[in-house]
Amino acid sequence: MEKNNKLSVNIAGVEFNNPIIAASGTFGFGREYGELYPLSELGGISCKGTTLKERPGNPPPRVTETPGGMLNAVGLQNPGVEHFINEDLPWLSKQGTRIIANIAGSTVEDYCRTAELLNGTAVDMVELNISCPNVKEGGVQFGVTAEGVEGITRAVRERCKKPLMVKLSPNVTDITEMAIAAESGGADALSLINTLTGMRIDINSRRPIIRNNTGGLSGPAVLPVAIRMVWQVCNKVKLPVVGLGGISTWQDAVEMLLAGAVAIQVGTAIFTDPYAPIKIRDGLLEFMDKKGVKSVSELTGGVRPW
Amino acid sequence: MEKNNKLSVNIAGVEFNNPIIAASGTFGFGREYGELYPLSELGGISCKGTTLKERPGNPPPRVTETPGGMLNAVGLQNPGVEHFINEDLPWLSKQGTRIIANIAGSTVEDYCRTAELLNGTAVDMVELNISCPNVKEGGVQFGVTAEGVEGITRAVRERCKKPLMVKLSPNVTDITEMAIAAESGGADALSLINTLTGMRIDINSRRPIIRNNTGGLSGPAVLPVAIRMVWQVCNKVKLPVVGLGGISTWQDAVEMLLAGAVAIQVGTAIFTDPYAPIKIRDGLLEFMDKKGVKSVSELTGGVRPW
Amino acid sequence: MKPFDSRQCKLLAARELSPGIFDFTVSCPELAALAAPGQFAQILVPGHTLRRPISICSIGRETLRFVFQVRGEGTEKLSRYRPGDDIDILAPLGKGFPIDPNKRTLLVGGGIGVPPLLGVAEALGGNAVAVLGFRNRDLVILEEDFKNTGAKVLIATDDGSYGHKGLVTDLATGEDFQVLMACGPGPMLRGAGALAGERGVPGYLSLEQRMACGVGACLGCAVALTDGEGREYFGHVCKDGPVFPMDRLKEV
Amino acid sequence: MKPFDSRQCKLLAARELSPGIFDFTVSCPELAALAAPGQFAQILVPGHTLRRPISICSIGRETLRFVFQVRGEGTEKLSRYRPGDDIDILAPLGKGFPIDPNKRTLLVGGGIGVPPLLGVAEALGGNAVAVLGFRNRDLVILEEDFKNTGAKVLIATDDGSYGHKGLVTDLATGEDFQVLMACGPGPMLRGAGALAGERGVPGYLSLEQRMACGVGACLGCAVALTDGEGREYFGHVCKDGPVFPMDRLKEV
Ligand SMILES: Cc1cc2nc3c(=O)[nH]c(=O)nc-3n(C[C@H](O)[C@H](O)[C@H](O)COP(=O)(O)OP(=O)(O)OC[C@H]3O[C@@H](n4cnc5c(N)ncnc54)[C@H](O)[C@@H]3O)c2cc1C
Ligand SMILES: Cc1cc2nc3c(=O)[nH]c(=O)nc-3n(C[C@H](O)[C@H](O)[C@H](O)COP(=O)(O)OP(=O)(O)OC[C@H]3O[C@@H](n4cnc5c(N)ncnc54)[C@H](O)[C@@H]3O)c2cc1C
Ligand SMILES: Cc1cc2nc3c(=O)[nH]c(=O)nc-3n(C[C@H](O)[C@H](O)[C@H](O)COP(=O)(O)O)c2cc1C
Ligand SMILES: Cc1cc2nc3c(=O)[nH]c(=O)nc-3n(C[C@H](O)[C@H](O)[C@H](O)COP(=O)(O)O)c2cc1C
Ligand code: FES
Ligand code: FES
Repeated sequence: MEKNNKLSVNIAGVEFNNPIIAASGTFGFGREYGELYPLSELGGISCKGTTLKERPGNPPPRVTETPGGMLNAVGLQNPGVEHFINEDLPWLSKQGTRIIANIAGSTVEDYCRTAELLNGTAVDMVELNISCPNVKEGGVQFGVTAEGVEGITRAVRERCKKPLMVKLSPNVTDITEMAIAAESGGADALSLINTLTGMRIDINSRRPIIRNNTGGLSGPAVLPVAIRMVWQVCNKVKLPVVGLGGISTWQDAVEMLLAGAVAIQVGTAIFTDPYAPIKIRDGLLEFMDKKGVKSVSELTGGVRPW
Repeated sequence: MEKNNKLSVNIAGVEFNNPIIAASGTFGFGREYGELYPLSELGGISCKGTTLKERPGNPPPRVTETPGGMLNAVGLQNPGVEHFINEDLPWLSKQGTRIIANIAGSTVEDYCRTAELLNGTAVDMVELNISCPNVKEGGVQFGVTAEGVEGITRAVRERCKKPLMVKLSPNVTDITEMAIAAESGGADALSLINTLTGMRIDINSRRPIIRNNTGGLSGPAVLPVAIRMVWQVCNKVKLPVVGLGGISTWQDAVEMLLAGAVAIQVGTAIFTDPYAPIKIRDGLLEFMDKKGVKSVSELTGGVRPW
Repeated sequence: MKPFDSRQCKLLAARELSPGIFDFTVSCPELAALAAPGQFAQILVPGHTLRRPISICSIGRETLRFVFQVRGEGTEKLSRYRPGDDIDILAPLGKGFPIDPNKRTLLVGGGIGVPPLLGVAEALGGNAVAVLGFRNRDLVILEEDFKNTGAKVLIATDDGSYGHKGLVTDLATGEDFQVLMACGPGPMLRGAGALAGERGVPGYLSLEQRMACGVGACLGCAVALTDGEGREYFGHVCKDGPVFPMDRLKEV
Repeated sequence: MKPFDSRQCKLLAARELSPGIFDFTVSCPELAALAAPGQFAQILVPGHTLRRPISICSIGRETLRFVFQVRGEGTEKLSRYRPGDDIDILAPLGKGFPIDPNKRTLLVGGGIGVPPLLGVAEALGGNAVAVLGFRNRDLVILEEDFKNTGAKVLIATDDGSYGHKGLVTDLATGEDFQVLMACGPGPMLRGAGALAGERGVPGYLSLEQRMACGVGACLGCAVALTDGEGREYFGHVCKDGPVFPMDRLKEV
C-alpha cells in the first residue's frame, strides 16, 4: 500500500504508515502471514515475545477456544534475542513496515540486557512485556504493582536506546496506577491490554484444557474491558497509548481510537481471518472518508463521555 | 420438581434443592420468570440488589450487547429493603425456593442496617454485594482491597443473623486475597464473580453506549475468568464457593463445579433463554446419571490440575 | 396460562418491503392467541446474548407478523432467514395501545415506527385515520395494508416524492379524533404529543430503549416517568410500556 | 504464488457416511492446485474464534474432499451446511506424507484417522496396502474409495462385526512394505510405530493438537520433537507436521 497520510500516525517519534499493528505472539516474526500479503500493508509488527536466552515454552495443549475468544499459554517459546537479531530481523527489516521487539524476562537484569542487545539493531521500538501470565517467571510479577512497573520501566529505560513502549496487564485492580507508574519510569508509550487470566476444564477428563492449567484470554470477548482500560488510562496519562484486546472489525478499531488510542494492535482476530488487519485498515479508511475525517489522529480520544 | 437428593446441596447450613440459583439483578424478585415455571424448580433466587433506602438507578441506556456478553449499569435501582421485606418477600417465601437477599450500600453502616432489617425475615441467606461497579457509592470501594473486604464482612457479620455470603468483584489483581479477607471477616460462603468493568462506544455519536460511560461485563465472554477465579479461590479458602459468571449451558455448570463451586448462579443466560436455569439443571442431572455421579457434591472441586 | 412464553416459530413468509426493511410472518398459535397490538417480541438471533425487541405488526389467528429494519448485526442476520427456518421468539411482551373501536383514533407513524400501528388499525376496524411519514417514496411501506383495515390513510414524505411534502403531523390538520397513538422517531413523537395537547385528547406514545430481559426483571430499559403527583421515577419500557400515556413521560 | 490462502469455497456435495461422520466436497480450484495428501485445512465456523483443523481427505482437480466427525459445537454446526453454502477455508497447511509411488507403502488408519490416508492411496496409484480399523461394522467408511485406488484393503473392527476382529496392525502380518504411514488414535499410532520399528522401515505418523493460527505463527500446537542429536525441543503440528517421521517424535 502506498503511504497514505490520512492513516499515518506517530508514536513516540516513530512514524507508522497506518495505525494497524500485528499483536505480539499472534503473528510470529511475520514470515507466515507474509505469504498472504506484503507486510508493508501493516503499520507495524510487534514480534513474538523474545527473551535473553532461548525458551522452550509450555507443554501442549497451549490453546483452546472460549465463548467469543480463546485461551493461550504458549509460555514465551522463542529462540532468544540473539537469534531474533541474527535470523529474523535482517529479513523483517526489509519488509517496509515498523518492527517492534516485544521483550520479556525473569529478572530485571534479563530485561535490561535483552533491551541492550537490541540497541544497535533495525528494531524501531521496544515493547516491554511485563504482563505475560503464562510463565512462572514471565514478568507478570513486574506488571501488577505500581512499584514493579515503575522499577522495571526505569531500569530498562536507562539501558534501552529505542523508544520504549510498556505493555500493561489487565489483571489488576487499577490499570491507571500501572500506567502512571510506567510514565514515571520513563516509558515513551503504553500498549494495553495483554490477556486476562482464564481457565477451561474438560468435563470428561476433568483436566484443565490448557496444560498450564490457566491461560490468557484474548479475542472479541475482552473488547469491552480493553476499551474501558484504554479510556481510563488516556484520562490519566499523557503518553501515547496503543490499544488492543479483542479488536476484530474496523468498527472495533474506531471505538478503540475514540477511547484514546493513537494506534491499535490486532491479535486473535488474525486466527479467525488472516486478512483481518487489512480489512480493518480498509474499513477505517472508508469510514474516515465517509465522515470527512482527514487524519486518523482526529479520531484519537474523540469519545464524548456523558 | 420433586426434591432430588442427587442434586441437593448444603451451603453454610442452608439446604438447596438443587445447585442452580438465579443470579442477582437478572431475575428481579422472581415474579416475571415465575410466570414461566414454578420458582421451586430453582435451588434458589438471589434477589435484585437492595439497599437501605430506595434508589432510582442510573439513567438509560443501561444495557448493551458485547461480543459473547453484555454490559449493564442499572445502578442498583430498587425500592429499598423495607419495601422488599413487605412487598416481595411474603410472596417469594411461598414459592418453595431458597431466598437470598443481595444487599448493597454506600457506607458500612448502611450495609449493617440493611442486614439487620433482614434478620427476622423469611430470607434464607444474605449475599453481600461489595462489588457493584455501576454506582458511585455502590460498594465496589469495599470490594477491591483486602482491608475493605475484611472490614465490611466483619461489621455485617456482627449484626447479621443469617448465613452470610460475600460476593467478590473480579476487578482485582488477586482474587484470593479478597477471598481470604472475607473468610477472616467471618463470611459463611463466597460467591464470585460479579461483573468485569467494560465500555462500548457508539462510533457515530461518539458517545459511550451506556449512559454511565462504563458498565459491568457479564455473559459467556467472562466464563473462563470466572472458572479461573473460582479455582484459585477454592485452592486458598475452606468456605463454600458459589460460582457464577458466564454460565449458559450445563457443561459450563459442570466446569464450574469441577473448579470447586458447591453451587452455581445463572444470570445473563436467562436473558438469552428464560429457561436456561431449568435446562442447566436437567442437563446436569443427565450428565451425573451417565457418569454414575450419585451426588452433585462429588463434582465439586473434581478438577485434576496438571 | 403463561402471559408470554418463548417458542420456536416457523417462518412462513419473508419479504423485503423496501430496501433493508423485512416483513416476516411466523407461525405461533399460542403466542398469537395472547398478543395485543402495540406489544412486542424479543427475537433470538443465535450467537447473540441479547434478544432483539421487535414490535408485533399484526396479529393473525395463528400467526404474528413482524416488520423490521436492518440496523446492525442482529437484524442483518435475522434478515437472512428463509421460510421454513425456526425462529426463537419470546412474546407477547409489554403493554400495547389501549384500543377503543368506538373512539376515532389518529395513528401517527414515522418510518419503521409505522408497522406497530397496523395491528392497531386492524383492531379499530376502520375507526382510524393513519397519518404515515417516510423519508421518500421508495421507503413507503404498508400503505395498502392500512387501507385494507378501512382506515383513512394519509402519507407524507420528507422530500415530497410521494404524498404530502413535510411533517406527518401536518396531515392531521383537517382531521377529527378523540385519541392519538404514535410510534416513530423522537422528533415525530414530540410533534404528535404537541398535537394531542393542542386538541386536548389523550395521547399514547410507543417508545424504544435498549433491553436485556424484555420482561421487567433486569431493570435495563429505564424510562423517566412522572406519577400523578409529579414525582419522578424510572419505569421500564418492556413492562410498563412500550406504549405510555404521554402525560406519564418526563420527556419524549 | 501464495502457498496457502483463505477462500470462500462452495460446498458441492455433503453426505453422512456413518452416524456423525460427514463427507464434504468443496469447490476450490486454487487451493486444490496447491494441496498434497496429508495436509490439512483450517475451516471457519462463523461465530467461532478459532478455525477447525480438518485433514484433506482427497484432492480433485478443482475440489477438495473433507471427512469429519461431529465432536463438539464447531463440527456440529459445520455438519449442518448444505450444498450451495459457502465455507471459508484456509488451506493447504502443513507438511503431508512423503509419497513415493515406487515404494510399497503400508497405510495404517483408525476411525476418523482413515480419511487422510485416502489421498495418499490415490497418489500411490495402487502400490499400497491399506489396513483400516473401526469400532464396528456401522462405522466402516471409505472402503470402496480405497479399493478404487487400486490399493489392497484390509479391514478390522474392534468387535469383529466386519473383517478381522482385533487390532488393525494384526492385518499387516503377511504384508510386505518399505514404508509405513499412519493416522488414528494414540494407541494405534504407537502400534504402527512399533510395527515399522520391527520391520526396520521408516514410519510417518499424522498427529493432532489444538491449534489457533494453523500456519506456524502462534506456536500454539506444540509437539515434543528430538533433533538428530537427541536434543529435545517443541516443534509445531501445523507447520512441521501434521505428518512427522516417527523417529523425530519424543513420544507418540
Ligand atoms: C419495544 C421495541 C420495539 C421495536 N420494534 C421494532 C420494529 O418493529 N421494527 C424494527 O425494525 N425495529 C424495532 N425496534 C428497534 C430494534 O429493536 C433495533 O433496531 C434492533 O434491536 C437493532 O439490533 P441490531 O442487532 O441490528 O443492532 P446492533 O446495533 O448490533 O444491536 C446492539 C444492541 O443494541 C440494541 N439496540 C440497538 N438499537 C436499538 C433500538 N433502537 N432499540 C432497542 N435496542 C436497540 C440491540 O437490541 C442489541 O442489544 C424496537 C425496539 C424496541 C425497544
Ligand atoms: C491436523 C489435524 C487434522 C485433523 N483432521 C481431522 C479430520 O480429517 N476429520 C476429523 O473429524 N477431525 C479431524 N481433526 C480433529 C478436529 O480438528 C476436531 O475434532 C475439531 O477441531 C473439534 O471441533 P469441535 O468444535 O467440534 O469441538 P470443540 O470441543 O467444541 O472444540 C473446541 C476447541 O478445541 C479444538 N479441538 C477439539 N478437539 C480437537 C482435536 N482432536 N484436535 C485439534 N483440535 C481440537 C477445536 O478446534 C476448538 O478450537 C484434525 C485435527 C488436526 C489437528
Ligand atoms: C497465542 C498468543 C501468544 C501471545 N504471545 C504474546 C507475547 O509473546 N508477548 C506479548 O506481549 N503478548 C502476547 N500475547 C498477547 C497479545 O499480544 C494481545 O495482547 C492479546 O492477545 C489481546 O489482543 P487480541 O484480543 O487482539 O488477541 C499473545 C496472545 C496470543 C493469543
Ligand atoms: C442487568 C444486571 C444486573 C445486575 N445486578 C446485580 C445486583 O444488583 N447485585 C449483584 O450482586 N450483582 C448484580 N449483577 C451481577 C450478576 O449477579 C452476576 O454476578 C454477573 O452478571 C455475572 O454472571 P452472569 O454472566 O451469569 O450474568 C447484575 C448483572 C446484570 C447483567
Ligand atoms: S429489559 Fe429487563 S426490565 Fe426491561
Ligand atoms: S497453530 Fe499456530 S503455530 Fe500451530
